[in-house]
Amino acid sequence: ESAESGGSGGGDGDQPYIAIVSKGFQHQFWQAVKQGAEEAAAEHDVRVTFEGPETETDVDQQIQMLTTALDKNPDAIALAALDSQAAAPLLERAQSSDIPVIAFDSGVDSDIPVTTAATDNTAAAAEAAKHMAEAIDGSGKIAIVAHDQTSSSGRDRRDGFVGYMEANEPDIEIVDTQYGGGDQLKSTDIANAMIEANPDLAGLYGTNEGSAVGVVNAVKEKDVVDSVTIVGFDSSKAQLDAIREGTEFGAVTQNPVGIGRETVEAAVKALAGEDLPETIDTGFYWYDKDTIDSEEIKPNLYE
Amino acid sequence: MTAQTLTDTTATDSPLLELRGISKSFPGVRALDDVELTLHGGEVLGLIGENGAGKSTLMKILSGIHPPDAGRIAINGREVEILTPKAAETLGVTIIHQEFNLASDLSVAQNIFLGREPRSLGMFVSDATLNRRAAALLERVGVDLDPRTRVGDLTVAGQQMVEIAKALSVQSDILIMDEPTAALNDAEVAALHDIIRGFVSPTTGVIYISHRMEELKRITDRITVLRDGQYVGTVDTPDTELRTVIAMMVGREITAAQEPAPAHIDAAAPPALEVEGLSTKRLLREVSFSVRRGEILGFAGLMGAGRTEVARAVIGADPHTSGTIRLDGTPVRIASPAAAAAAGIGYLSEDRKHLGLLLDRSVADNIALSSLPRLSTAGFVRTGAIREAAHAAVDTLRIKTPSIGQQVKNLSGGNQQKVVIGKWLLHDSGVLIFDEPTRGIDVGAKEEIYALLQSLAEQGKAIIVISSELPEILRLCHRVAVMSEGRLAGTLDAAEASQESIMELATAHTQAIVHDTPQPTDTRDRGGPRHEHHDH
Amino acid sequence: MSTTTTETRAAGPAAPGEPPQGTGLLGRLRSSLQQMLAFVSLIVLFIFFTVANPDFASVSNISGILLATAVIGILALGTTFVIITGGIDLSIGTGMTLCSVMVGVFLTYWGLPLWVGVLGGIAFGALIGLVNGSVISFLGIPPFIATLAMMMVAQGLALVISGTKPIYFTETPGFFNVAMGRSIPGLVIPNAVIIMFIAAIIAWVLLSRTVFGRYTFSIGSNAEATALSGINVRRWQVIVYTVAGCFTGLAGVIMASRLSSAQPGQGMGYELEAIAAVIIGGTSLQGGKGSIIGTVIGALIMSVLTNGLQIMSIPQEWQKVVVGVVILIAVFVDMVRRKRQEST
Amino acid sequence: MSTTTTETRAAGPAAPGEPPQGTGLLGRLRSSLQQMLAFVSLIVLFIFFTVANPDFASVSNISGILLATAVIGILALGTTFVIITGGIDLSIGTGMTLCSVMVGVFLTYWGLPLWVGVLGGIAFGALIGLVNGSVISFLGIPPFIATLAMMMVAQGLALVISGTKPIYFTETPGFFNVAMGRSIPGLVIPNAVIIMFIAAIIAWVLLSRTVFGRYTFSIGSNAEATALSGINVRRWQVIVYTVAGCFTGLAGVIMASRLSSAQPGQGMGYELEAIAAVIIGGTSLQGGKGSIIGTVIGALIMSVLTNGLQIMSIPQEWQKVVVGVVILIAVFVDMVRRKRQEST
Ligand SMILES: Nc1ncnc2c1ncn2[C@@H]1O[C@H](COP(=O)(O)OP(=O)(O)OP(=O)(O)O)[C@@H](O)[C@H]1O
Ligand SMILES: Nc1ncnc2c1ncn2[C@@H]1O[C@H](COP(=O)(O)OP(=O)(O)OP(=O)(O)O)[C@@H](O)[C@H]1O
Ligand SMILES: [Mg+2]
Ligand SMILES: [Mg+2]
Repeated sequence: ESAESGGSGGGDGDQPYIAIVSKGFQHQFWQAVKQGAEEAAAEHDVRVTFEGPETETDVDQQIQMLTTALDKNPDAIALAALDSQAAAPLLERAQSSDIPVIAFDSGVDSDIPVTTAATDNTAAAAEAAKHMAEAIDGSGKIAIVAHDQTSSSGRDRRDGFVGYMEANEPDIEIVDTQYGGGDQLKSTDIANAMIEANPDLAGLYGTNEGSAVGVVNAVKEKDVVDSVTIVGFDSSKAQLDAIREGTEFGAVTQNPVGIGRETVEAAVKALAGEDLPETIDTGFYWYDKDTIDSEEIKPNLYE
Repeated sequence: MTAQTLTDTTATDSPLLELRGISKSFPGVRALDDVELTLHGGEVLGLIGENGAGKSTLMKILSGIHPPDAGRIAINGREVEILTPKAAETLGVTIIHQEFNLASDLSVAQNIFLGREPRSLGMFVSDATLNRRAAALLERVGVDLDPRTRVGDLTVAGQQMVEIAKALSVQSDILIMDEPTAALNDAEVAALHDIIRGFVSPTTGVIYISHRMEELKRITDRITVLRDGQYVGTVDTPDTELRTVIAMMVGREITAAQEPAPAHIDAAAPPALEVEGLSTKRLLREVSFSVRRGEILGFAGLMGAGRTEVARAVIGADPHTSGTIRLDGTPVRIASPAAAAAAGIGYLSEDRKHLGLLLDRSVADNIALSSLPRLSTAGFVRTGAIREAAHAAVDTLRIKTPSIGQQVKNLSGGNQQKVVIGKWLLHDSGVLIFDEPTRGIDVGAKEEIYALLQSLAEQGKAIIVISSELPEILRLCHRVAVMSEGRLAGTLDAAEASQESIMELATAHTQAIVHDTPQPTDTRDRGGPRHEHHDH
Repeated sequence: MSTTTTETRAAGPAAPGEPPQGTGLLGRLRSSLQQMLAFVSLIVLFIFFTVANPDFASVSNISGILLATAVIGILALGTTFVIITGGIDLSIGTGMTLCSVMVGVFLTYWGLPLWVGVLGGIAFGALIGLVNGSVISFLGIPPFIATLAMMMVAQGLALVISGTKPIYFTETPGFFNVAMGRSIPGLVIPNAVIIMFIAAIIAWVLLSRTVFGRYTFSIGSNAEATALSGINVRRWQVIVYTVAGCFTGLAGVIMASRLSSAQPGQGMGYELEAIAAVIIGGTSLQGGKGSIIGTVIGALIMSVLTNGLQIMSIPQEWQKVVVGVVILIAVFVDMVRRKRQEST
Repeated sequence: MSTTTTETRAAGPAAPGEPPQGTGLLGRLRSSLQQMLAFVSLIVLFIFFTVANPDFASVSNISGILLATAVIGILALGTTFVIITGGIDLSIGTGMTLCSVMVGVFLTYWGLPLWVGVLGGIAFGALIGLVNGSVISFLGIPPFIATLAMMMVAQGLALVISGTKPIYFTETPGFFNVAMGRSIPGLVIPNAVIIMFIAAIIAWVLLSRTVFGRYTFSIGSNAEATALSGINVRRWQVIVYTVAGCFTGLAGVIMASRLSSAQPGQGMGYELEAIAAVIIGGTSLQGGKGSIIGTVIGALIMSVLTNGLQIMSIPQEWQKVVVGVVILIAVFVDMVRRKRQEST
């Protein structure tokens, strides 16, 4: 239906237009992805728009955004699908209009995307588990404050962590998992209750930036910094401070700026007709007090 | 207090209040057309007219609620503009509204002083002070109410008393009373008249609206008559026959109220409704009565005697603790007004605004409300049938409305009352209970409604009329049940019933108690809230 | 006063809701013209976005807007009844999600035929409404609390039943077409939109042509007077919530079909959007007033706004600000229009 | 309007909010004992959780519960006034966030002294309320729409002003102690809790002892009658929303202080929790009825429930179900209690 304007839509003269539909937009992580995408866009002289639903459970809202994005006749689309099956019909529509699709952050269950620039959340969570186990000497009680129960990232980061512990650490017991929606205040209150309920708690794991900061707050409020080991996810000033001062043991970061860059660069290449690898591993990195300022880690952190 | 003629008025001796050429239109209605009115210091001016003649509208203009379309208002010879209720208050004009304007969630005292609370430090109010002052005021006014009672828990009569006390708590020169006695009985009316006489001084005056002619005769000095929004004339009360005033008001001669001549009732006919030993937690004790087909049974009693309570218990609006109800000889369990309606008992409430009407719905919707099952097919309403029924009611009851689509809240008080009556006339029930059916209805229309009730009885319906107006009861009923303090003090045949015999029964019980405990206040204290009102 | 008779025949100012209007063809024409004017804000928005970005008025985008309206629109239709009675239903968002999940259970877990799944989803919505209505009218719990509780219960149950994972309709591939198929050949508009309009027509008939609709209005206008008029208010309240529940169930079916999956974590927040659509459409939270056409327009205003701002690529944080301000203006314009209309 | 006749005669508290109770000492004692009974559900919950898990009643956990109540509690206090007038305020959640962000702007971007930041945050809340109130009373927009619009505008502005990044209070390290310091030596309870109780006392005095409170009730009970009594209803409405805004601002300050940062993406959903606390506390959405003590109890019920279930490590999906059901029961018990109380 959009054949006549298929290649040149989006206004703005002949600057190619890439519509990015992400999983969120308010969190630091997504803002960092956006920043990377915008930097790359400026370098390659393309126009990008960046949108995402309020929370990572709003599949319907994301589908709506994707539909609207397609109606803007972009030259390429980048999508971090909340649910790949739900997005499948729209991806087919993109394909039939010859709009290349780049998947980022998490894979899309389909062969339509020309490439996928993603982190393996499960593996990243296992990495966090490994460090947690080391820090508490392979035994003790651990509780998880997760950001979300139903979204793929929430589940993967929980299950990767739990899976590692179950497979490798018989003496570590995961006593509780609760969900704070990534809201710092709610996560703080949840972690507070967990500490109350388990006075002998050895570790707490927060699965995203808001959850991790909430855990840090609670451990400070309850004054159990010495006995509880915190492992977090993502990066923010609050977490970096906590790691530097020793409240938080360490965290996994995913280089969101890099994801944003890679995504836009992949789209530019696809438009130029270049071949792309099936997957671009944007990677993840464990960082702690010692490595936080290292040359390797530093570029992957953001405030 | 001799009345002056208009031409006497000179600049130096200007009247307290003068209205000239007042006009006001609402969409589809010319409510007032070049109306004039003069109130002199020291007088009580009656204002009468049929339902919808424009009395309330005129008074609302005077109290800053509606701006007039045209006309002049002068107070003590000085021309004024009254654009807000506050402005009216400043000019010394106070009004008791026909439709109550009370905050039902606040207490009596809080309502009386609303907007004029004594404050300390500019913002703090003390309920203790308020209650004390209110108690003093209520006593001065002769009203037996606890200032701490929630207004929503009062009966209509009680609310009327609060309105009156509220108005009297303000220092004012011009006091407007829009049907203050519609919900009151004779004793209370007499008390109110004493208050009015106490209020009037050479610098103050009262405008008194009522449909009760004897009252006008008793309390007013002059009477101004409106008809269809137009000024008809003003007469001196002492020199005028009431029938002349009525003729001015309706534009034709009305035959005087007939002597009570209820049709003969077959004494052997089985009762349609029998109530035996009805008691409620709060007030009623072993009330038993019955009413036959074709009979009109009156319920008389003082304010708070429990007449409304009987009706509400019978239709299942309030629970009863004991008693049996039989319809056509079969005992029935009636747990809700819906069950009552299904069993063929209709109840017209005394409180039309809160319990009778859907104020923001149309006249047609209100009239059809009880009878929708009959006016529909397979759940679909037959709009044609509704329209027809509504037109029929508007015609028989002569409801003054620009259309059957008009929102009921835009009708005059009396016409609203007619709408409620219309609703129950349309409903096909064998037993009809009318609680104060003619509240706020003009003299002419009253006679027509009496005739309607009589013809309903003749068609074989059993009818109960609860009324605070003894002449109405005497005029209409075959038998009169008299209530006193929650008990049935006795039942009188039409032949035995008279003002005196009824009053004797009504007060019999009270007098026995009144000496040791202040009973009426007590009853009120013990009870829970009466009904919840929604005022928005 | 015999003049009243003639006056009454002339159509007076419109009573609220679907009033008994003028009888003549002319009266009807005039009144429907006046209703058309309710579109004012919507049309202005539409023209504005079309000028701002030509993609906006493309057939495919308009079909997208209508599709985006479907779920919220259907939810809003049901809620209109509830709000007219003076109640509120906060459970529609997560209730819808629970219905989606139940459709998933029926079709994927139990392998029932497609039509059973669809009807089962709607029936489950009715069940939710029945519980709401019963709690409200028989226990006397305020609607806000009763449906807030149901909001949480439904959210919890959706997660429990689905095992916190999406349920995919792998057994019934045809299910996708319930919402997204195109039943009318040559028309680009998907079924969901057609279903929404059919639902709107049914709601309109219910509200303005049936005894049920009358009681809905009169309960909201004055519940006590309605009860004293011999109407079983409690029973009708239960029916109102149950009917609203059917619409919730239908919305759940459409949602599941559109996403090819039941997403148990969704739904929270939809109630607010649906209620907003109802109120933008002129229905009053105080009860007693409201219309179906208003609700449809309200829902369209919301989705035109969202879509238009997205099409214009306004930064997302600014979109919020603009939506807020435009909603205010739209409601204000509509109020002024109605006032003017009344005084003529 | 949803109550039917049979109930209404018996239901509802005797007089509004803090009613004119018995005058004597005895009367007061009796009435305050009766009010204590409102705690019934709260106490039952408390005992239940203590038995279920001894950690629940520890001093530190109770202090944690109180702390968790602070933000919602303060929001609920302000909203109580609004709801008693028959209005609603949906903007408190994101409005609070916007106030947090403004505190960040004052303290971190502009480097103003701490006390200016705190007062500035509260004043900004008042400004939000002032806008809400003006839109509602002077433009006549329904409160639901006006504050819904403000909800979106505030959310958008919070993101725009902060550049969608948290603002940290790097310049004013002492800011953390505003909420989390312990001003009373020897007491484990942090300032936030003390501030909440002081705010509650102020709210109680305002509502039950001042003209402002009186008019709040009378506007909600019958706005028309209030206007006819010569009270400038519009002006008082504006004041009510402005006062509510002050509480929103205070909640924003506490929130920012506790998190040591202004988090611009938060706040959505808090309004519903706060409104729920108000209504669980017995304030009626119809207006005219309500009390501060009820709101405090309502907020405590909510946080005791949440905390208790978390302490018991109930799976979260079940927590929702349980919270929903318990809220229903709590409100029902409270209603039955009041009815019984009245009929004795
Ligand atoms: N707000 C309004 N909108 C439309 N019409 C109105 C409004 N107020 C009054 N009217 C109409 O104006 C006319 C005069 O009404 P008004 O209330 O003054 O009558 P009234 O003389 O007080 O009658 P009653 O004896 O029944 O109280 C009536 O026809 C009424 O329907
Ligand atoms: N819920 C209630 N709370 C307190 N008092 C009540 C309540 N209901 C009724 N009463 C009191 O019970 C008495 C009986 O009231 P009822 O309405 O039956 O009287 P009535 O004979 O109809 O008189 P009227 O209608 O003239 O006031 C009155 O004193 C009334 O004030
Ligand atoms: Mg009148
Ligand atoms: Mg009575």
